[in-house]
Amino acid sequence: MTDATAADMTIAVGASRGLWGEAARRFLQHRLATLGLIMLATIVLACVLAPLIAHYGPNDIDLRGRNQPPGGVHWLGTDGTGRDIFARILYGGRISLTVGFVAVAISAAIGIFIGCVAGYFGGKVDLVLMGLIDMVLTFPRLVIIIAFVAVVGPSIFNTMVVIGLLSWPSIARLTRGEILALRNQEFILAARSLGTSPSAIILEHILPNVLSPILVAITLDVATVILFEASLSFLGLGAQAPAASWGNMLRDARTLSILESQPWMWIPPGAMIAMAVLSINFVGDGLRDALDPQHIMGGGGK
Amino acid sequence: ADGGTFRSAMRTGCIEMGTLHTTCGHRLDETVLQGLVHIKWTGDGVQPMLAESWKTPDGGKTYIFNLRHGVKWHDGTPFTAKDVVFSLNLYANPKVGSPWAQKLGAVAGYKAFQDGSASSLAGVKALDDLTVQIELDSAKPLWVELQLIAISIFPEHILGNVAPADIKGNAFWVNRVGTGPFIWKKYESDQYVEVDRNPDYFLGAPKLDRIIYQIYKDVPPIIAALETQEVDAMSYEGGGVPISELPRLQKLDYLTVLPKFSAGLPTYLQFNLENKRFADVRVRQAMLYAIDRKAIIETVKQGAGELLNTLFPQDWARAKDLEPYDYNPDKAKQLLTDAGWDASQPVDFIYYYSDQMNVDTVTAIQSYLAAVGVNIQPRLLDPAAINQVYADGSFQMGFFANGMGLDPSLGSPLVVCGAKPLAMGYCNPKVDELFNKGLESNDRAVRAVSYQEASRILNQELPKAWLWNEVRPLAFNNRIVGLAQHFKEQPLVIFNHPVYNEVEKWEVAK
Amino acid sequence: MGADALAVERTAEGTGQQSVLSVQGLSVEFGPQGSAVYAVNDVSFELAEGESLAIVGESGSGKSVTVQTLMGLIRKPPGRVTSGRALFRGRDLLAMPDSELRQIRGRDIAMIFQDPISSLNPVLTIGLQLTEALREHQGLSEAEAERQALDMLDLVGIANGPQRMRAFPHQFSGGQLQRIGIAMALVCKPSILIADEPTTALDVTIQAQIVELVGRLQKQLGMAIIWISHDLSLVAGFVDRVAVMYAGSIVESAPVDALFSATTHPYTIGLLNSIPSLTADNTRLVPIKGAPPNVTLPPTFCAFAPRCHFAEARCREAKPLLEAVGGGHTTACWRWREVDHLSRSTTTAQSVKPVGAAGQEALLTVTDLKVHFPIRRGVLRRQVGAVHAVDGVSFEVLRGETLALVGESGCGKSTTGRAVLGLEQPSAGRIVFEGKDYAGATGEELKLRRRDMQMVFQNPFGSLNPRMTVGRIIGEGLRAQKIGTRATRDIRVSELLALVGLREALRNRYPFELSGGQRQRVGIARAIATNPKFIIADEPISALDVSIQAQIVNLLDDLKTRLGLTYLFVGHDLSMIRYLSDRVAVMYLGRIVEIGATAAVFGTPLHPYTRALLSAIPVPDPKAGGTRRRIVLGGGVPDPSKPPSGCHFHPRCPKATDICGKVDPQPRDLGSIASGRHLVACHHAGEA
Amino acid sequence: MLSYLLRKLLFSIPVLFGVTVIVFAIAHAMPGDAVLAMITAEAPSSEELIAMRRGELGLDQPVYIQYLNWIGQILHGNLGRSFVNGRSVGDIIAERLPMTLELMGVALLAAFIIGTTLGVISALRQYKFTDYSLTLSGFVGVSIPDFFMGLLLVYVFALELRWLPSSGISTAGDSFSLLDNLKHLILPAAALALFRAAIFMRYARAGMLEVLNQSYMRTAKAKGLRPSTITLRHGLRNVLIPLVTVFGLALPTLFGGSVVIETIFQWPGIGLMFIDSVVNRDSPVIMGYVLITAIIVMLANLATDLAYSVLDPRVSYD
Ligand SMILES: Nc1ncnc2c1ncn2[C@@H]1O[C@H](COP(=O)(O)OP(=O)(O)OP(=O)(O)O)[C@@H](O)[C@H]1O
Ligand SMILES: Nc1ncnc2c1ncn2[C@@H]1O[C@H](COP(=O)(O)OP(=O)(O)OP(=O)(O)O)[C@@H](O)[C@H]1O
Ligand SMILES: [Mg+2]
Ligand SMILES: [Mg+2]
Repeated sequence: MTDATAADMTIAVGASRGLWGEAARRFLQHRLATLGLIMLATIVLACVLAPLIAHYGPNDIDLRGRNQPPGGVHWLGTDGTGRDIFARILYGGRISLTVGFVAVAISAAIGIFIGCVAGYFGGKVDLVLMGLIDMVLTFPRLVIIIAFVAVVGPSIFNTMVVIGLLSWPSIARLTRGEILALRNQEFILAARSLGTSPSAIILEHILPNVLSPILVAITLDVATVILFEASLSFLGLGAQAPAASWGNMLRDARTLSILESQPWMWIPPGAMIAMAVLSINFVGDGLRDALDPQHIMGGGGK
Repeated sequence: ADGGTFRSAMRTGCIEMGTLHTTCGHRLDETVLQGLVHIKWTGDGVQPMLAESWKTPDGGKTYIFNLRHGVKWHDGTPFTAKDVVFSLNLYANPKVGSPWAQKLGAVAGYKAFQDGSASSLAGVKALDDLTVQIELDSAKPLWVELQLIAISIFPEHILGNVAPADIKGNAFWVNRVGTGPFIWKKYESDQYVEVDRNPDYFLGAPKLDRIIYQIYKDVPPIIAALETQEVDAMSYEGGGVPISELPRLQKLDYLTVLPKFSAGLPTYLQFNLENKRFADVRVRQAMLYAIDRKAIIETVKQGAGELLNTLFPQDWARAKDLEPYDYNPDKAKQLLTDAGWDASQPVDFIYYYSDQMNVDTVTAIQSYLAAVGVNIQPRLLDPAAINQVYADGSFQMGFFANGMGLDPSLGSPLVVCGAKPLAMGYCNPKVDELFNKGLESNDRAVRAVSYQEASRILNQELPKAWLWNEVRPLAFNNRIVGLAQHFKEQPLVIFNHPVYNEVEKWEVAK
Repeated sequence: MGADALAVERTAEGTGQQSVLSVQGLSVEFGPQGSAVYAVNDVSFELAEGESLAIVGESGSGKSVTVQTLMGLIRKPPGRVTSGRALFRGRDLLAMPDSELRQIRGRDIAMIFQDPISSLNPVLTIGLQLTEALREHQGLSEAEAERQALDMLDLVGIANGPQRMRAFPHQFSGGQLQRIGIAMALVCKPSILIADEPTTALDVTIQAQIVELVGRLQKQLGMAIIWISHDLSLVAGFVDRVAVMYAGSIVESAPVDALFSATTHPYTIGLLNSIPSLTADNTRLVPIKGAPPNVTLPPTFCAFAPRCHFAEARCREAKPLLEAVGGGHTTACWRWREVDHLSRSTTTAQSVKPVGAAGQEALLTVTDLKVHFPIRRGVLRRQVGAVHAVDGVSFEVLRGETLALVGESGCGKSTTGRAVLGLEQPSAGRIVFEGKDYAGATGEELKLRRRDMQMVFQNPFGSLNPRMTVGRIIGEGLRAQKIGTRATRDIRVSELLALVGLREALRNRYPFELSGGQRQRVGIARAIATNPKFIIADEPISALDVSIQAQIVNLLDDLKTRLGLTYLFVGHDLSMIRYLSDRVAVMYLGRIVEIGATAAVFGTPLHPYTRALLSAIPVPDPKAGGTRRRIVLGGGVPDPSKPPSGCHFHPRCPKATDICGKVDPQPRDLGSIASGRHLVACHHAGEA
Repeated sequence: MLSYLLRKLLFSIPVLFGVTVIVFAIAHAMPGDAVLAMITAEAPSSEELIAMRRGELGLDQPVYIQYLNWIGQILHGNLGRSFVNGRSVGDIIAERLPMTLELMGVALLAAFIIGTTLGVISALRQYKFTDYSLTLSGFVGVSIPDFFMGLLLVYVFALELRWLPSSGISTAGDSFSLLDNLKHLILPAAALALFRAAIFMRYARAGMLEVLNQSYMRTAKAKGLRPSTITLRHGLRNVLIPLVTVFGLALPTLFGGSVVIETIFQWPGIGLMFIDSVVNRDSPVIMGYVLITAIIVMLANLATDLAYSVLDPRVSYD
C-alpha cells in the first residue's frame, strides 16, 4: 500500500474539484475498480462483437453433434440440440447484460429517488411512499408476470421494465433506512443552515454517505435480475426460445446428469454471471472507496 | 406380519378434490376404492373386480352384473348393489358436475338426468342386493371395456347424504373408505398418503403392510429419491424418467429400468384449421416434410419415440400404406410456395411440456421449420392459459400430445367434427362415420377395417402433423417383488391404465 | 540520533525522577513519501511518575498526533512513524504488537480525546461506554462497574447519573460529552492520563472542578498526566512542566514557573502576548504575525523562522535542537540567549480595538423560548419525561452588537442558538428576526431566514461532511446561494482560508486530515463565507491556541465594523468574552439569570451565579493562581430534567432564602444610565 | 414513536385495500381462469359444464362484483374457499405456515449469522487474501440460482454421499421425530441460506468498512477493549441498519416461503401452495396469500422501523 498515489496528497492550489469529480479521479486510481472496468468492458465487448468472434450462430442446431464436450471445434462444447455453447454465451450475454443493466438502472433510479425523498422529508411523505413500497413489495411477482405477458406480450423490453418496476422497493428501503440515521447529523443541519437546497443536500451530503449499502444492493441486484430473467423466460416473459440468455442456459442445465457429466453446459453461464457481477462489484467497491476519503487509494491491488 | 412398506412416488397435489373431478389422485382408487371391473394387466380385455361376472343378453344394450359375495367396506359395512347404483348416479349427476359423466352418456336416461327432467339414471337398477342391471340407449358391445373401466364404486352409507354440490372437496376424499386391498390411513397435504393392508380383501390379503404414496410436484426430486431408495417406484405421470437421467439410473443395480415403455401417446403439431394460414393441407404437409423426425428421435429423444404418421398408436389400427413424410425440406419449400405461404408472418406457437427433452424438441422443430420459411415463436404456457388460447380462438399452432388409451376409439376427441377444443376446426364426416363403425363390434379384425381407413385419411389430411408415439422410461426398485415384473408384461402405460392390479401379490424382497 | 539522546538526558535530569514514559525522537508523517505532511518531527520528552506535563502549542502543531501515536491510534497508512521510541516502563510502545499494547491501553494509559462527540459511539448508551473498559480490564460485575461509573459521572459534574447513563451521546451538550470522555478515561484509574484539550468546551467553574478532580486523582493514584491544551492560563495553575510545540517539534520545555517567568523561545513569547488581559480594556489582541507553518516541507530549518522577529540566516538553514537553558528548562532556538533580554512588552504592538457602533434596533428578539427534549424509554420509545434544555429564555440582540452567552456547561446555550436558527423545534416562545416571527416556521420562510443567519457549530468535526474537501465545505454556502461564478467562488475560498489562518494547501484535505483547531476554523470560514447579517458562534474558538484565537477574534471584529455583522457568541472563556462582547447574557439551567453590558456584568456582577463564575477565571500566571479568591458553589449539579422549583439556582446559592425555592424571580433592570440596561433575575440582587 | 406506529397502522388499511384491489385486478388479467385450468386433455369438459362451474365459483360475474364478494368475506374474517378443493383458505394457510416458518426461519437466521460473520471478517481483512476469497465465493454464491444450488446440494449430499435425504419434510409415514425432520431440513435450508448468506455478507462488509474509520472505533481501541468487543459492540452495532433493512425485506419470505426450493425439495409450505394456486388460477388462495404477505410486509416494515429507532437512537420519525 505504500504506493498510495502521490496526487492524493499533493497540495493542489486552485480550483477545488466537485465532490463527484474528485471521486471520479480517485475512482480511476483504484486498481480493483480498473480491473473491474476492464473485465466488464471485455465481457460487454465480446458480447457486442459476438458475430465476429463466434464461428457458429447461437441457434444453429446440430442434432448429430449434440452434447459435445469442449474441444477445438466447439470451444465450450455443444448443448442438447448441438448448439455451440460459446456462441450462445456471447449472444446470451447480450440479453442477460442488457436486462441486468437496464432493469437495475430502472430500479436503482426509482429506488434511490423514492428512498431519498422518503427518508429526507419524513413525515407524511414518508408515510405515503412507504405505503407505496409496501404495495409493490406485496405484489406477487408470479401473478403479475403471467398477467403482464398476457396483456402486453412477451418481449425483452417488457421484461426489463417489469423487473425494474418490481424490484426498486428494496433499494428504496435501504436508502431510506440509512438516511433516517443520517439526516439529523450535524453536518446535514449545517448544510441546511447554509441554505443548501434539499436536492443538493441529498446529492452532496446524503448520497455519498449512504452509497455503500446501495452499491452493494445494486451489484447484487444485477446478479438477481440476470437469474430472475431465467425464471421469467420460463413463464413466457424474458428471452424466448431459442434465444439464449445466461440465466436460461443455466436453467436448461438443471438436471442431475448434466450437473454430473456435462459441466460445460452450466459452468460457462454460471461463471459468466459470476464474472460479470464480480466485475460490477469491483467497480462498486472502487466507487465506494473513491467516495471515502479515508480510504487509501491504490488499494485492492496487493 | 412384517410385510414391509412400498413407497411409490405420486405426482399430484389435488387429492382433496376427489376422484370425481380430477385425474390426479385417481391412482389411489386402485388400491383403496375399486371398480366393478379392471383392465387386465396385460391390456387385453377386462377382468372382474367388484363384479364377479356380467353378461349382456342383447349384444351390448343391457348388462347384468353379479356382484361379489361377502365384500365389506373398510369400515365393516357390507358392500351391496345399492352402492353401485349410487356411484353411477353420482358420476352422472349434473349437480356433481364430474367431467367423467360422459362415460355414462350411453346409459338410458342420461339425457333426462342431465337436463333435469329425471333425478337419476333410469337405466341403472339394483335387481337385488348383489345384482345390478345397466341398460344403454343402444347396443355398445365394447361399453364395459371402454367406459366402465375407470369408474370407482363409492360407499353410499357415507356419501349418500352429502349434497351433490358438496361432493367436490368433501372430507371423504382425504379419508377414503373403500373395498380395496389397502385401507386409507393418513393423508398429509403435499407430503404423502399412507394406506395399510386390508386383511379382508376379497382377492386375498396383500403381502405388503402398507403403501406410502409420496407426493411430488416436480420430477427431478422423484429421480433423486429413486436413486437414494427413498421411493421404490417412479410415477409415470410426469413423463417418466427424463431421458437424460436414464444412464444414471441404469447404473444402479437395485433398480430395474424399463427404457422404452410405450405411452400410447401420439405427439403432434396442432393447427387451428379455422385460421386461413393452416387451412391448406399443403402447408401442413410441408411442415411435416420439413422436420427430420428421425433425427430428433435418435438424438434429442435418444430413441424414446416411435415414428407415427397418423393418429393411432395401436399397430392393428393403422394402415400399412401410409405416406411416410420422410424428411424433405425441398419438397416442403415447394409445397409452401404452392400454397402461397407468407414467410414474413411469424406463427405463434404454444406448448406445455417444460422438461428439457421437450424444450429441446421444440427448439429442433423451430430450427427445421425456420429453414423452410416457417417462423414459429414458441411460448410455454400453463394449462389455464392454453385453454384460454383455445377458448378465445387466438390459437395458431402448437406442440402437444394426447393420451389415446388402449383403444383407438379413444382418439375421437382429437379429430371428430365439432369436438372442442382439440379437433380445432377439423371436420370430415367420413372419419366420424368410421369411428362410429369401429365401436359396433368387439371383434378386433372387424374394427381394424374402420380404423385403418380412418388412419389413412388422417395421414393424408393431416388435421395434425403427426410426429411420433411417445415412449417413456420407467424405473423400479427391485426391492418390491412383483412390481417391475408386472410393468414388463404391460403393453403400455397411460393415465387410465391401472398399475396396481394384483398389488396384493407384491412383496418386499427378503 | 545523538542529539536526541542528549535532549533526553537533559530533560530527564530536569525532573530527577524515575520516568514512566520516555519519548525519544518521535517523528510521524502522513501521506506518501515525497509529499508527506510532517506532523511530528523528532519529539522527545520524559514523563516522571506522578508528574504532570502540559503540551501547548499552535493549532495543528502535532500535539494530538504525538499522543495518539504513543497509543498506536493513528491510522497506518496514511500515518507513518518514521523514527523514535516510546518507552513505557522500559517497554517500547511503538514496537509492541497490538495485542500487548491492548493490555496497556485503557488500563495503564488512558486517553481523553479532543473531539468528544465523535469519539463516543452514537448508538451505545453512555453507561455502557463508561463501564465496558472497567468490566474488561478489571473483570468487575455489571453492578459494580456501574457504581464506579456513576461515582465518576458525579465527580465530573453530570447530574442525575442513573438516568443519564441510559442516554445516548447525541442527547448531551458538548461540555457534558467532554466530561463523559474524561470520566471514561479516569474510571480505570490509569497510571498515565493523556488528556487532549479536555476542557475546551467547559465553563470556568466546571473547568476548575475538573482540574481539581484530576489533581486529586493524580495525588491519590500517583498518576502522571500529559495535558494538551492551548489555554496557558489554565495549565499555569496546576501542571509541573510545560512543553511548547510548534510545527511538529517541541520548541521549549520548562518547569511551569520558568516558562512564564523566563520565556526563551520567541514563539512562546508570542503565545503569551496573545492572551487577552482581564484588566486591560479595548486593546486589540496581538496574534503572532504571519502565516502558520507549512508542514509539508521537510523539517530542516526552524519552522518558526518566517514569523520570528529574531530570525536570522541560520534559522532558515538549520534546525535548532533543544538545548538546556538550566533548571530543567530547554529551548530550541539559535538565539535564545538574546531573546531572553528582550522583554515581553516590546514585542507587543499596542493598538486600540475598534469599537463597533451598536445600534439600538433589535435584530433578533427571543421571547420566552422553551426547548424541551423528550426522554424516552422502551422499545416503543414512550416519553417518560423531558429535559428542560431551554426553559423560558428572553433576550434581544441589537444590530451590530456582539451578545455573549455564557453559562455552565449544559445550561442550554447551544440549544438556544440552534433554536434561533431553526434547527431545533421550540416547544414554546417567539423568535423574531428582523421583525418577522419565525417560531415554527418551515420551508421557504426558514430558507429566507437562513440566508441572513449562520452558525458556527460547537462540534467542529460532526458539522463537517466527512466526504467533502475543506474547499468545498467552505464554498458550500456560496454555491447554495449562487453567489459569484465558479472562479470567483474559488478565489473567495482562498481568501477565507487565509483569513482564518489556514494554508491554501488544506483546501483539498478532508476533515479527518485536520487537527481539531483547523476543523474549527473551517467551520468559521464556512459561516462567514456568505457575509450573513447574523452569526451564531457556538464556542467557535475553544480549540484554538491563543495566538490564532486572537487572529480569529480580530477577524470577527473587523467583519463587525466593516459589514455591521451581529454576533451571538457562545463561550466559556470569560477573558475572551469580556474582550469581544458588547453585552453578556449569563445562563443558568435553561434560563438567563443576568444580562447587561459587558463592562457592567464583569464590573458589578449582580447575580450570585455570575459572581461565582467570574471568580473562577484562571489567570495565565502560575503565581497568581493561588492568590485569587474563588467562590466555590455548593450543592449538586443541576439536572435539567427536574429543574428545581422557584429560582433554578437556589439549591446552590449562598444567598438563597425561602422565597427563592418558591417564587420564580422575574428579571429586574438594575442598570444605571452609565451602564445601560442590566437585567437580573434574582430576588436578592442589589442587596449588599 | 407510538403515535408514529399508530399512524402507520392506520395508513396501512388503505394500503392493504389498494393492494388487494390491484392484485385482484391483475390476477383477473391472467389468461384463463380456475375452470379452464381444470380442463385436461383427458377430461375435456363441455361448454355447459364450464359455464356451470363458472357459475358455481361466481366467475361469471363482473370483476368488481367478484372483488366485492371477496372483500365482503374478508370483512367477516373469512378468507374464502379454494376453487380447487373447496377447503377454507385460512385452514390451508394455517396448515402450511409452520412448515414454511421452520424452513425459512432456519435458513434466514443461518444466512444472517453466517453472512454477517463472514462479512465482518472480510471487512477486517479488506483487500487481503481472505477478503478476496470470501468475495469470490460470495459472488459465485449469488450467481448460482437457487434451483441449481438445490440440485447441487442434492447431488452432493443426497446422491453421492448419501448423508441426507433428498426431499420431503420428514420420512413419509413415520411418526414425527425431530432428528428426522432436521435431517430433511438441512439441504433445503442450506440451499436458501447460501445465497442469502452471500448477500448479508456483502452488506456486512460494506457497512463495516464504513464504520472502521470512525473516531469512536479509535476510542474503543484506546480503552484497550478486546478486538472482538470492538468489532461486535462498537462496529457491528453501527452496521445493523442496512442489515436490518435487508433482513426486514427478507422477513416476508419467512411466511411466504420460496416457491423454487419448496418445489425442488417437495417442502409442503406456502410457496408450494402458492405456485399451485397460480397454476390453478385459484384466486381465493392467491388473494389469501397476497393478503397475508401484505400484512407481513407491513408488519416487517413496522418492525424494521422500530428496530431502526432501537438500534440507532438518532433515528427519529417526527
Ligand atoms: N490523517 C492525516 N493526514 C494528513 N495530515 C494530517 C492527518 N492528521 C493530522 N494531520 C496534520 O497533522 C498536523 C498535526 O495535527 P494534530 O492533530 O496533531 O494537531 P494539534 O496540535 O492537535 O492541533 P489542535 O490544537 O488544532 O488540535 C496538522 O497539520 C494536521 O493537519
Ligand atoms: N437531544 C437531546 N435529548 C435530551 N437532552 C438533550 C438533547 N440535547 C441536549 N440535551 C440536554 O439539554 C441540555 C442543554 O444542552 P446544550 O447543548 O444546549 O448545552 P450547552 O449550554 O451548549 O452546554 P455546553 O457548554 O456543554 O455545550 C443539556 O443538559 C443536554 O444534556
Ligand atoms: Mg489536537
Ligand atoms: Mg453547547
